[in-house]
Amino acid sequence: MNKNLKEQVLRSSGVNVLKCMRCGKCSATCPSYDEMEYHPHQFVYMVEKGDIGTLMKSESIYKCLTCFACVERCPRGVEPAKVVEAVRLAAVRQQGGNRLEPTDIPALLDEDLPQQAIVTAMRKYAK
Amino acid sequence: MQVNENFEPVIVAFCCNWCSYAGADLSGTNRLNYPTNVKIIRVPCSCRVNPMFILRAFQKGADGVIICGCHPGDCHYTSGNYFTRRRITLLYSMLDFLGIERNRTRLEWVSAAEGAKFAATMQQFTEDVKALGPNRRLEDLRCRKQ
Amino acid sequence: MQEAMIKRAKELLADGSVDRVIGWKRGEFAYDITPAVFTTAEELDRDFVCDDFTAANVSKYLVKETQKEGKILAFLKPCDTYSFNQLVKEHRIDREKVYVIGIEGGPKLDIEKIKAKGITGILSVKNEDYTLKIETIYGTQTMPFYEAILGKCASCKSKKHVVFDELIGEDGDVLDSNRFEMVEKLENMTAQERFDFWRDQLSKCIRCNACRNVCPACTCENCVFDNPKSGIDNKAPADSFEENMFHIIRAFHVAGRCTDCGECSRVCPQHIPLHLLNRKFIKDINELYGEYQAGADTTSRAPLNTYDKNDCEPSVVHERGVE
Amino acid sequence: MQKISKSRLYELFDAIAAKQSLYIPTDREAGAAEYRKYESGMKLTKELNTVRSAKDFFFPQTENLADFKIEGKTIEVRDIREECEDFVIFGVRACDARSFTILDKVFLCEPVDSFYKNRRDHGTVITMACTRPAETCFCKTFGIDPTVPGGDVSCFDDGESIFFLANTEKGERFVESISSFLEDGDTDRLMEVQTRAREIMDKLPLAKLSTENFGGDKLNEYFNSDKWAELSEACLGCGTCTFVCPTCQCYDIKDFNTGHGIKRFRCWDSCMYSDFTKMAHGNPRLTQLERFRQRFMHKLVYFPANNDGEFGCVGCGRCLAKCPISMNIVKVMKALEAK
Amino acid sequence: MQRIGVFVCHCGTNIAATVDVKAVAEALGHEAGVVIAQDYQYMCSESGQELVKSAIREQKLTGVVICSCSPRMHENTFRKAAASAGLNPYLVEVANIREQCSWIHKDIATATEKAIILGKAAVAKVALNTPLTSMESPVVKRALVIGGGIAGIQTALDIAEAGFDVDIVEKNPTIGGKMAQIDKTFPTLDCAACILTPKMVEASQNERITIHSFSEVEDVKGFVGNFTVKIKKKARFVDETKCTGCGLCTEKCPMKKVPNEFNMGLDNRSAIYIPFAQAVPKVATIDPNYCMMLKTGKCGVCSKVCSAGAIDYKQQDTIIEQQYGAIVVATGFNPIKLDKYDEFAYNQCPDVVTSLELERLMNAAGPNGGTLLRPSDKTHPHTIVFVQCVGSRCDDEKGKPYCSKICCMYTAKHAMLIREKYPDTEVYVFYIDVRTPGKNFDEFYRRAVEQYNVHYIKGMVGKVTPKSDGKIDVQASDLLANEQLHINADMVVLAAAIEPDKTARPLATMLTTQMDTNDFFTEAHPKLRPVESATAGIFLSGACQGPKDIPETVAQGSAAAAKAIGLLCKNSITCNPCTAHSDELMCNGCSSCEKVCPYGAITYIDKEFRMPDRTTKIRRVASVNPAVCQGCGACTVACPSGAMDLSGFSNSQIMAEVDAICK
Repeated sequence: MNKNLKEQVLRSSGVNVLKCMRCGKCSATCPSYDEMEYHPHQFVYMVEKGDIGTLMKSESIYKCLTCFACVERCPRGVEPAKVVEAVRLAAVRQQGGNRLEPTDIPALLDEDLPQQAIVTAMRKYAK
Repeated sequence: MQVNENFEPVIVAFCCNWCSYAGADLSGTNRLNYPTNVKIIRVPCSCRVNPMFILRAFQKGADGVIICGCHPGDCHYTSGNYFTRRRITLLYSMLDFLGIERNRTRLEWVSAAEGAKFAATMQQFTEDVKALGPNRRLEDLRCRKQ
Repeated sequence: MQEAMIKRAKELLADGSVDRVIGWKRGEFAYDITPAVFTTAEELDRDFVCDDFTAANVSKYLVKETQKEGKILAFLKPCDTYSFNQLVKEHRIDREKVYVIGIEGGPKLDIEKIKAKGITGILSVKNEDYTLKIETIYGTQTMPFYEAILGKCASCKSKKHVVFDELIGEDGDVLDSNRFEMVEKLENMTAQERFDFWRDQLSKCIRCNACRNVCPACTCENCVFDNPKSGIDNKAPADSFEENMFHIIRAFHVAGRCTDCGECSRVCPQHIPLHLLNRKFIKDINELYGEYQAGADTTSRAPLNTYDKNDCEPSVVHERGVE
Repeated sequence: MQKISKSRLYELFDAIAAKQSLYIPTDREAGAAEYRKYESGMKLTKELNTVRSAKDFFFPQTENLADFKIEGKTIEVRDIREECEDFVIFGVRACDARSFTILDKVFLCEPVDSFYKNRRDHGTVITMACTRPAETCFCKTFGIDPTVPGGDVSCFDDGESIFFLANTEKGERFVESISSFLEDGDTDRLMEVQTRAREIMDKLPLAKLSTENFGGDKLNEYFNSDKWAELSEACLGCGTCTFVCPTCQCYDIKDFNTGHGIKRFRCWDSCMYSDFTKMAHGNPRLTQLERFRQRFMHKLVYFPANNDGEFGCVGCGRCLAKCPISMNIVKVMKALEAK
Repeated sequence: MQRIGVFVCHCGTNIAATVDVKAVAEALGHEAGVVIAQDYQYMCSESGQELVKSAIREQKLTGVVICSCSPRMHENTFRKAAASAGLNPYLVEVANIREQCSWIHKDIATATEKAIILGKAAVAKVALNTPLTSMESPVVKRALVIGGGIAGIQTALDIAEAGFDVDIVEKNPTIGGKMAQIDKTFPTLDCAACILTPKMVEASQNERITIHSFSEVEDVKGFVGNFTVKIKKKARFVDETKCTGCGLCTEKCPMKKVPNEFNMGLDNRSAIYIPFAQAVPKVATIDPNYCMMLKTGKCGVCSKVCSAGAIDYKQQDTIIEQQYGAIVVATGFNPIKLDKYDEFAYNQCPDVVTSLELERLMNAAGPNGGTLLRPSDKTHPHTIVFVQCVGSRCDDEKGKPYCSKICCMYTAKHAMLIREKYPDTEVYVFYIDVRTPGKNFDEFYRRAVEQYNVHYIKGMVGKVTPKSDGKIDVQASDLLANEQLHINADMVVLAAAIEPDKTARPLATMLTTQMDTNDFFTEAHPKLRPVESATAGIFLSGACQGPKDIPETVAQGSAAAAKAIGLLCKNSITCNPCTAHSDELMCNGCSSCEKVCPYGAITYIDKEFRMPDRTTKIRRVASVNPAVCQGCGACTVACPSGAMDLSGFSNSQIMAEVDAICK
């Protein structure tokens, strides 16, 4: 367990993972559920356990749409999306590089992609 | 302003018996820490607090005075805290008018259920008074500790 | 007006409507008027005076006077009627024992302001078309009338008599006064400036108690400052007692009851602007709890003896002005 | 007589203040003068006199007498008396200068008041002759000549110079100490000024007021006078007259609990106050009439009875100017005399 | 000369762990007036009290200071001990060095220093204490029960049984409350109506019980033993004394489109109505919002058909005023509104219902006569999803932070009943935790799982989407299987959180009782005085104090009754002697104190005084009725002359404490 990493995630997310009472409503509401290896409630639990390395390696961190449905629905105000974001941030910081180059983006664009997704992608994949 | 790190303010807290004193007890029951600077005086109702007592405390060397009572509408005696609110508002406004630091005085509503709020309020108030430094404007020099 | 007053007083004494008359008695000089009770026509003719120096508010004397047998005629200026009403409201004056004649108010003159101009050896003061002609041992001096009026008259709040049995002269209106100007000015200073201002003023206090003893709201049987049991009794100026206790508590005790008659500042031998403390309370009450004029009636509840569930919190102090 | 040009007066003040505390009457605000410790740049007032009298220098309004330190169940008494430092008061008027001799009679007779004596011994009183008396002045009634003001050193102003005349040994020492500033001067002009001032004194409204109907033997004549009721009727019972009076010398002794001890202090009291001389059994003077009578009987009858005919008033006129209801000793004297 | 005894309690290690109690006793022993200062393990114990008592006797103490737990805890204990040793009980002061010192501080040095200061303040105060004697005040032998649900009914029956008159005030046209709406009860599955309605009848027939239905408490004045209550009887436009409850009017009433609140709005009633067949009192009520006669003046059918002549369109609200010795609050609960939970589509889809609605849907007297049908198309549902903790344990502004306690059990009950009656139905229950503490409760739940094959799934429903084919898509987590489920359901049942009735808050204000942040009434002590409020004479019954099931509610109802009976049994009660008193010599008679007194305890008398000049003077002075004064002290500050003071908390005592703390 990487204590520093856990603290970093907790600090940068501002989330108190201990508030979670494992109802799973976040995952029940998650539109990316099927895409994700680890689901929102698992993010919260794994961060609590300090198992952050696993999450950082998982593609799940890039599957989160940051739609905040989990944040909206969580009865305890745990805000799982912020945890996902924080883990993602930790990964981006450690990998030392962008997951995408700006030049990669045009090739990935399609007409149905909402503008917001492009902006989100820039924010999410760039350092 | 020069802040003395070692300055330990004397803080007098008047708490009504029914809400705030019970709230203070609850913060004790829940082991919620707040500074030892705060010393509580139990009064039946916040409306028992005479402005004389507040000025007396400052005269004798208190650095901050806080009054706690039931939330408006919840007074054990129905209306006591409404009178408190008017009296204390006017008194604090007068002290402000006389150039006394605003943060030396406070009125806070703390219910019997709000142990956490009591502790947090006392913590904050102590810090605020600490930042102001010793009460020099309302003290009686004769009472200063030698 | 003085003649009309003496005439009416004599009539009322003669027909037995009243047994005594309270008014003002002339003194050694032009200005040293003493409130006095008259019982005969001769006394009235000889000593009764009502002129530019009869500023003293005689309402408070009626507390004592109405405890005596018989009825008394009181001549009240508009500002005095507010004090009178407030005392009736607090059951301190027996209204039945007073026959009130409302008389015209000021502006009245402040001898101290004349003397402050360096005018000394004063033998007489005459108002000639709003210029004061002052005869002195050292010759005749003049000064504008309005420069010599009392502070309380300069910020007069009302020319209206809120209570009277009859009037000599006209009744006036409540005025749109500028009385809160100085309070506002102070409010806009920094806390340090305010502190310095008040420390400078209040440290002059010699605790003669003139302000308290003249105040129509201070009619306590035993003042807390004289009562060893109160725990805050104090006889003489002691380190910061006046600054930190006496004047604050006194102002608080009359808050919501003070009619702003201005007598406290008028009588202060040290010229401390004590009325500003009372006016601060009045201004706060007006702003926070709605307009209230103590003494305007005898039935309304004093602002500190009532409340509204939606009253502001004391934190309102933090939200206003400057610190 | 030795004199100093008025243009060099402040130079002299600077020199005195360099050696000891110097107090001069200065304007606090227009029309209100008070004694303040001299600092360079401070100017003498043009007012005839100060609002408060000069008695504070020897008999301050409050004064600590002793400290009691309390720790648990033990009490330790601390003598806090200290030798006073030398000081000079400049510009005292004749009336106030006379008031010191009245106070001396009270405080320096046996048992001597060591607090008062301490200050008196160390204070040098430099008076200033009056040239423009006010309408409220009646010092002449008490045999005071304001043009010859007394004190340790008398000063006279002839318009251009200030003349110094030592009256006491202490005064001589003082004049000696400032001799480098002084020069001999002729007093012709000064005599003129004095004569003019005396003429004005005779024309003052209260010039005719006399003490002939008062004195130690008048107790029975006035004590039960029916005038007191009327005179005291308007009295507010405040202490203004007593606190501005240069001769009122009554005080109370009080304890103040500081939380860690007691400070025993004395403070001026006023016979006008309802709790004046209150004792265990209660108050000997229960009504305002009795208290009012006490003040004037004391000044006009009891004091001369006990002090070789000396009256307890110096005619400074302060109470005439400051009483909130303008009742004063002059009105009392005139009313009592009128019979 | 003061002879004060100081007793410092260790409270085991509760105090002694962070406060050096020996040092406290030592320091306070040096205070002026203190003649004995001791410490002891448990001051409140028998031997601890004996220590105090023997010190009082042997040392001839004039005052006692106990440094211990909060005076709210044991002040009375020590007062009684002092009294038994012959010392006036009001010469005892408690310095709170546990709740307000040892429990909140960690550093022994500073905590000890603070404890000493608190002790010094108590010593300073006790030196100024005066012996006080309690007054007696008579007890009105009548109780008021506010709320006519099962809690109120139980309380009223028990009080009446003990021989005291009792009034029930119920805001609805009938008593019965929530229990009347429930179909079956857990864990026994017996019919709620079958056990409730006999009690309702019993209450109505008991001659000691007066039921004020369709009434509300308007105003409460007074104090324990002597409350004066104004009750508003709302106009029901039917003379209760004449109406026979035949129901003809309700049949003939032409206005029949009024949502039926008894059936949770799932069907309609008429404008004149009797809520349900077993209503007590069985009296019709006209709903003025819908009655054509009252709205337009045209109709009058009910009046025409009523053979008893009970209809009175001109009836007005009336106020009755009554004295009571005790008041029991039984205002109950309501399910929360689910407007803020869009994800459950409660407002969009009629087939998403709350559990209480389901009760009505399944009830034989309900809208479907007991057959479970979908509200939308009246078809039989085959797949039903239950969602637990809807709004419970939810610490945002949408829901309630607490567990509603009853949902797990009634959901199991519902699931079980459905499976039993309609075995072809699939029932899913989504839960976060299943909480079944209680006699036979877990067995009950296990039966639902094991015997009735209810699908309990650990996880929460995230989204409910009504589909165009009338089905409902329920998207949920199965946390144990770690998968996201989609269930094609016919009905969704939401276990909505429960909250105190909205009338409780204004009532608490009238009664001057405390509430917690969730508007549940606060009990005087969470463990030792669970059915009393902190305000003397006010007792708590049922869910107004916290979520409760029926057996608990009934138990508490009886407990509250027992407490009320205990009070009513007394002919008089001892008043708090800490009351205000006015020094006549200083009183100005200005009336300020009277204006701020919430109890009207101050009156004015003209009194003759001997004046200093030996004349007499008549002055108006204040006089406090100590039986009415409750000792708040508002008057003491309103009094400008300081004539008014408060025994037990006098100006000088409080200032002595201030001084001791500040020095």
